[in-house]
Amino acid sequence: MREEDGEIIKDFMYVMRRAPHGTIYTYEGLEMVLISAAFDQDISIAFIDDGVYSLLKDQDTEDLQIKGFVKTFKALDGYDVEKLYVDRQSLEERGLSEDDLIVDVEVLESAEIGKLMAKQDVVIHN
Amino acid sequence: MREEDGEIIKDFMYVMRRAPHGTIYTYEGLEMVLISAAFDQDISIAFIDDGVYSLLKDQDTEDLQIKGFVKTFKALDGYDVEKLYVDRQSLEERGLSEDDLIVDVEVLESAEIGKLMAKQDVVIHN
Amino acid sequence: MKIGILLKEGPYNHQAADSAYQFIQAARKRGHEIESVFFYNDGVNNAANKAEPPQDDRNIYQRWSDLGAEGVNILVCVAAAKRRSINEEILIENATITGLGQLTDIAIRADRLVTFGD
Amino acid sequence: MKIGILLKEGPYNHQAADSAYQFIQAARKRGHEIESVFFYNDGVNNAANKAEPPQDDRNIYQRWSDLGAEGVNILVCVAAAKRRSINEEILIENATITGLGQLTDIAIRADRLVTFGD
Amino acid sequence: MLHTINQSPFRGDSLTSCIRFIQADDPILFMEDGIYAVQHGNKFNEIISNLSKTNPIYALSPDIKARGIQNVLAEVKQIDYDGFVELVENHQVNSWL
Amino acid sequence: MLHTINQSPFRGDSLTSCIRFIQADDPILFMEDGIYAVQHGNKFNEIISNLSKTNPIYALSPDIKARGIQNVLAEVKQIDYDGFVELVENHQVNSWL
Repeated sequence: MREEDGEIIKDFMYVMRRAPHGTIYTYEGLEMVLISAAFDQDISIAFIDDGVYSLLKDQDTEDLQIKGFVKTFKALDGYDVEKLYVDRQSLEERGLSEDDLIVDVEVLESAEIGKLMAKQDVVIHN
Repeated sequence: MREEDGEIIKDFMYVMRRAPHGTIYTYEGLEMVLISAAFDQDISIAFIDDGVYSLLKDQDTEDLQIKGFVKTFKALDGYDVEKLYVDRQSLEERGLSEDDLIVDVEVLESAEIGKLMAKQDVVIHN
Repeated sequence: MKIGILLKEGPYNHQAADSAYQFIQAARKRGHEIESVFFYNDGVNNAANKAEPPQDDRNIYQRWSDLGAEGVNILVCVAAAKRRSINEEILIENATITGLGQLTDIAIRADRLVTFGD
Repeated sequence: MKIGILLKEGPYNHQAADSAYQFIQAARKRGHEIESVFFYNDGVNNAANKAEPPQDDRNIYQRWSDLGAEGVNILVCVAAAKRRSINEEILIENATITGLGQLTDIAIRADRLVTFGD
Repeated sequence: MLHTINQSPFRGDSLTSCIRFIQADDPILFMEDGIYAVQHGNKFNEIISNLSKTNPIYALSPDIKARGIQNVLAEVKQIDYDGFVELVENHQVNSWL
Repeated sequence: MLHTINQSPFRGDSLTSCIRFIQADDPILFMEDGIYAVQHGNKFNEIISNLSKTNPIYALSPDIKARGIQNVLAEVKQIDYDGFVELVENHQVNSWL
């Protein structure tokens, strides 16, 4: 937490730990991130466990007649949400690599993400 | 499935696989069992995985101000629901034994419950 | 074949309502009769009529109402509904609030009961 | 201390609504200000006013309404509410439908944000 | 009896539990987030491969496509909702929620 | 930072995941169905015991009582909602949903 021009700026970490589509949590979690981006806070997203599946390329929900949202991750950059951390172990257990993901992320060890997490003022799991 | 006096009688198995209290599924699943008992079908309940926790003695939700329902398991007998199967492995992984349970049950190996399950006309997970 | 459907989760929050709907459409196309769709647990939330889902997304509530208009029984468990603030005043068209016994009745009459949930 | 609460699951279906309430009661007893309770995801279902829970059980909806009367902001996310058929017509007393931005605002202003969910 | 699994095997216990109770030759259908169980390269591959020796394994193609899973295990037959209904025609259903 | 866990460790992955990210000395509170993690005699005892060497472990007593758990691991401190609030006074909160 710090102050800039009399405004409070907090460190927010959104934790995405669920698979997309099966439940709405990732989708509504993403809406939360996008809206909070307007508040000029210091925002990061951590993708761990099934959350890494959210970032897979070529997700196409058309046959299910469900509105897709994966492309919205690509829009995060435009909202100045640039700190996207992905847990290496979660990727590896799923046989995935950075190349499988739709956006540029920082792949980190769990311990490193843990240290970043510990510094947050606000942590919200989706 | 068989017929008796022109009425269809099916084998129903209700599968309780969740812990009580954290979610409503066990409670509403139990309501389903009690109501279906009035239909003179051949009913059994299988308690597997966290479902075995539903049957623990001395559950007391008073401090949580939540209506308890565990005693309702004791009422099953009065509704002629007598086939209560408990998975031995689920008990053992939880360090529990038959003595910890509030009602008389039949503790069976998974394979035996599997065979019973395979014979059902209707299987409903709570 | 006569098929009954049990839906145990609310719309949008879980994919169950979508899966149930897609299954029903495919089953009807193959000539089966979907006799009833029974909403239980949070599934009763599928029957509320005040929703305004995003314009560019499917309207799950409308789907159930339309299926009801086509003769499928859309049944809502009264006990589960009372807990979840669903009643006759805010019910989608072509749905019926009914007792939980109806579900057993469906399971007895139908050739298959298919459950969708979490 | 100023504490904000985020509730992400519906009443009765999940214990989250009960846990949040018990936590709030204890926090107030210790002299803290519960500034706002924000309902998101299925949490918005806590704000509907047509429920008739069993007489011998707690009324979760009434609890929120009573807290609202005591000055706690009971806030319902509009986007989540629209998907789940919650609107002004069927809202419990003392609750307010508002934008999702309010949640970030609470998180900034409050000393703590405590989440209850599944 | 047809067994359906709709939970991610990383998060839920449906898969391991279902395997303990299933009979030989009973078909299993992976759907919704259950799909991740049949993705090539993850830690559940051996379990699924072993299972395929005794039980036919299916996965719902629109759910695979929605999740962007490119490599599904070869032992798994991909079917659409029409195929799901066909399985239900031939079996009673046990949905492992 | 206070970490809360409300899922049964048999069904969800919150416990194993939280352990991977938690810092030494951070308190953990088990509540709701998370309570089953601290029940004496089950297969998670070793994990909890090891964890207790680096992190203070709490469990919410009304949730323990509701579930009829008689034997809670000795390494676990039982607290009520007042104790929960006290932990929140001293730490930011990370709820592992």
